[in-house]
Amino acid sequence: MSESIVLKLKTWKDLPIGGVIPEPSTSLYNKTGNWRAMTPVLDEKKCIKCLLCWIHCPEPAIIRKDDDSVKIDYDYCKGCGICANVCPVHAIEMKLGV
Amino acid sequence: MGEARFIKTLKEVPRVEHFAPGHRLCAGCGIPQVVRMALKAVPDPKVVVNATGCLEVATTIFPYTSWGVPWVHVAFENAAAVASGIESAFKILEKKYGKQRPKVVVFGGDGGTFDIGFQALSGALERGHDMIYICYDNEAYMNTGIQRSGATPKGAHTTTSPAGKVIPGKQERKKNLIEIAIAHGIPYAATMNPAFPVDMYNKLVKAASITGPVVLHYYTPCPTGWYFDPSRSIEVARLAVQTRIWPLYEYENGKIRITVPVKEPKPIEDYFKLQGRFRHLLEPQNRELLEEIKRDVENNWNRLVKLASQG
Amino acid sequence: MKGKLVGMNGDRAVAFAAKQADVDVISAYPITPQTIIVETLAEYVNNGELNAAFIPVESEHSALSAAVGASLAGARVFTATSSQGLALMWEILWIAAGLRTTIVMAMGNRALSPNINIHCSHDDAYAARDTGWLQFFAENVQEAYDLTLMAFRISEDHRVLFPSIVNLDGFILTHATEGLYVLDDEDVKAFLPKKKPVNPIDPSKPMTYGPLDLFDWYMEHRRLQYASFMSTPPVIKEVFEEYGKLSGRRYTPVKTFNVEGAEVVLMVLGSSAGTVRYVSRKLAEKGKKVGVVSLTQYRPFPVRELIEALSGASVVAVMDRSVSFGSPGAQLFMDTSTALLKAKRRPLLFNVVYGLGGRDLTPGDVEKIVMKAEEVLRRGESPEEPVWVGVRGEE
Amino acid sequence: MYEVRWHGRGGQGVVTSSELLALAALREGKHVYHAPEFGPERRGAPVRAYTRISTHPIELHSSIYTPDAVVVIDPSLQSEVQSVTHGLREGGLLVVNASTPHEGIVEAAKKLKAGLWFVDAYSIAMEVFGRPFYNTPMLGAFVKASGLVSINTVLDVVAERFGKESKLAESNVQAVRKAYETVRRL
Repeated sequence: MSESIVLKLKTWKDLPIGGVIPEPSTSLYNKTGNWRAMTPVLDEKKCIKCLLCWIHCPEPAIIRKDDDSVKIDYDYCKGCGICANVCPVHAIEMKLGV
Repeated sequence: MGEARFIKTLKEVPRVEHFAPGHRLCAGCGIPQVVRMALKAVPDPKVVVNATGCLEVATTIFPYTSWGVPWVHVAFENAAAVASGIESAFKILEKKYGKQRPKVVVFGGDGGTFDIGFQALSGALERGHDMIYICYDNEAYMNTGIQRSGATPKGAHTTTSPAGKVIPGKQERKKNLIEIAIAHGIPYAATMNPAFPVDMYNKLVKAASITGPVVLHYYTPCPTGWYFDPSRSIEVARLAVQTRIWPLYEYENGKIRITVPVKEPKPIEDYFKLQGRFRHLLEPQNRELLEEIKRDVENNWNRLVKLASQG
Repeated sequence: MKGKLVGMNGDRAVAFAAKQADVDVISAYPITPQTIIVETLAEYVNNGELNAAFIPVESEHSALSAAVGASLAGARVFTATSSQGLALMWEILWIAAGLRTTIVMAMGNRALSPNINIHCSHDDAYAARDTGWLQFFAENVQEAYDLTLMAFRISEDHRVLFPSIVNLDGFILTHATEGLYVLDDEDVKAFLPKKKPVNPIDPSKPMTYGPLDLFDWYMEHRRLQYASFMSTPPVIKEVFEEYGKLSGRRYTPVKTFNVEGAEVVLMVLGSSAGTVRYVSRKLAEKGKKVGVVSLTQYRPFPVRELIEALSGASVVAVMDRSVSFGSPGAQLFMDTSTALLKAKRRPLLFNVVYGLGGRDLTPGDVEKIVMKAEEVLRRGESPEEPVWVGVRGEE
Repeated sequence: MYEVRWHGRGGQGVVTSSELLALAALREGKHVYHAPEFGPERRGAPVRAYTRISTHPIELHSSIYTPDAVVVIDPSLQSEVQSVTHGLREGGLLVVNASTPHEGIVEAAKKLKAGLWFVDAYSIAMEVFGRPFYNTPMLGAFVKASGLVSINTVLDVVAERFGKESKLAESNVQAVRKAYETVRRL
């Protein structure tokens, strides 16, 4: 992604025609983690790998690992708290700051 | 990429993501769940057409896009027409030059579907284009700041149907999108809800397997426009089903089938008290309206049950 | 003249050109006086003479929307409209151009309501003037055919990539039968090979088309679009020249007749150019010289060529088949006036409004305009408002 | 340049007659312009069509005001003498659908020193089509009266126009020929 359009644009002459964004998923450059007021913190020991947090995350900022355990991607997590709310075993806790 | 399969558990949902984080949808928004699911359930190759609306503006702010598949936005009221053009083009390009034909998936909000885009949708359904049309319905024009739409339910407060002293919120019923769609003679239609992801996934898989126009109506919790805490999105969505306000059902080959039965419905008040848009309905002076809404919900459910029993 | 001589009306000639162009997708909604075009194309498709998808949409808004989708998908796309249909499409005109689609649209020029009227005015063409579409005006059925073919070639050229409108006067050309030479299919094929789309929708190369631009990039995108649009005239000229070699019919952005040494020049668009030229010939027989200037290329507005064409005149009557309420003149007049600001020597200019809603432009009307021009010249002053010709209540 | 104005009623094929004449002249190397003059008229309303034929390219795109010839396709329109003879050039040509021409028309023709031709297209149409279709018989009559194009060219053009249904082509050819043969000058 080092040659992404996001990094190359300087003047109107650099723009691709037709207003397109010529590559996929460039929003990865927009780290929405700084929107977060409350932070979900996962207690891995409690996780039962049910994937509810993964499926319901709107970003998606829950990373599903190979063994179906999960990890929170703080680069993008906006701290909405859905994951904590849907977790059947209360393995995720919303904390101020972090 | 082969056929997608029906699933029984979340473990079977594919890991692949075609929708990237970094978008500017509200924290707690209910839209991305259906987008992620659809992009997983509909086999490649595919192309997405998006009407103007929350999803469109928040996921494609130049030069940032969340989309990992070809994505096209032209205007507000014409997503179904744009999709018609893309579908027809690929069909003839396949016939003339052997070009590979992607499946066309359309996302439109309730404004772009129920109201301003209604004519284009009707035209596309009547012409029978091969497309999956998904209406993400957050029951008002949220992109412009919570104005009523034809999908806003009776009693709801919006900025253009405010809960005033004389008129307490929207006085008219919500349009019945699925039945309107069915009346076009389309092969498949269904309702979906994010709190029931397996049901949603399987409906998307079925939709993808069908040739012809399909309409999917997706319940989209909106913390900003419905005035509830973002963490409760899925809770609100689940209650909508459990109170029978949002029945989950599908229509296929002339038959209605309720896919998530609700034996003992929860009180509608439980659903209303969670959301600022409905809270005024719980006040004594609005008792009559509340009762009317309850009757509407009950009648609608009974009618569906009857239709489903007719097989 | 190369090709075969046939007799067709303007609408059929345009449809025939679209067929020879082997369009992939036609998306259209019927509206008088354009309807024959889409009916003819539907016939071609249903009779197996044209291998294309015909999308019988439910409105003009959808007609152009579907056309945009199809063009982005990589197809060669054609549509047609008139008047109210164009008005309904208007939102999408901008988008079709900004997304750099290569749609070719025929416009059977017709007056806008109210009162509802089905006959010729140039309201619709003018309504599209700022939207980023290339625009051409046909003077007769032959030109309608030729320009349709050339429009595909121009629009799809990688140095252009803008949609085109081919204007033909409602009824006067759309429903009028004239003789025209049509090229052999093989010649058209060579002139107009299969479309090579730029950045088409391709699942193996996912792109985002039509994203949101906020204040940080919208202006840069407009700057680029402007620069690209303004760089199209040399390509247009090149295609005109190549087509001239192929067909024996030479096209230029600006058409002039008898302007050399003429004090009075009449400027006009569309089928009226022929009528004005007819009168000019008659007057020439009587020893009076009246120049005629008409535009084949209306957008981009051919400023330099126009200055050259009008620079020798003492007075120019700019004839508009339209009204612009509250403007300093109708649309062609405003364009021409602005263009001439760049001229070293400027003739007197005045505006004539004529022919609205199909009101016939007679040779007598044209003579009146010439007389008015001579009067303006004598007085050395142009009237403040447009002169209305052919309307009850004016001399 | 030769200009013809056609008068008839909506649904009678006035426009077709005019266009077929133009196509025949085109085939004989002439330049042509044919245009219908109609608005939203439906069946029955009086309509006009114009044919302009010239040995030079035709640039004039206006209506026809001073025709060299007028053809009245519908017999009932004969009585609209003012309207149908309006602007007809002196020494021009009038071709009407009538078993005997209306006296007003006869008088007008005299005043204009116009040649007045008439043909019983009604009887021809009833005999050939079984229905009052006047357009192709009146084309045949005009061709004879004017001598502007050869009858064979016209028959070819007519046969091609209706060629998709050969029976229709046959009867139209027959109607043109019959009218061509029976049209008379007063």
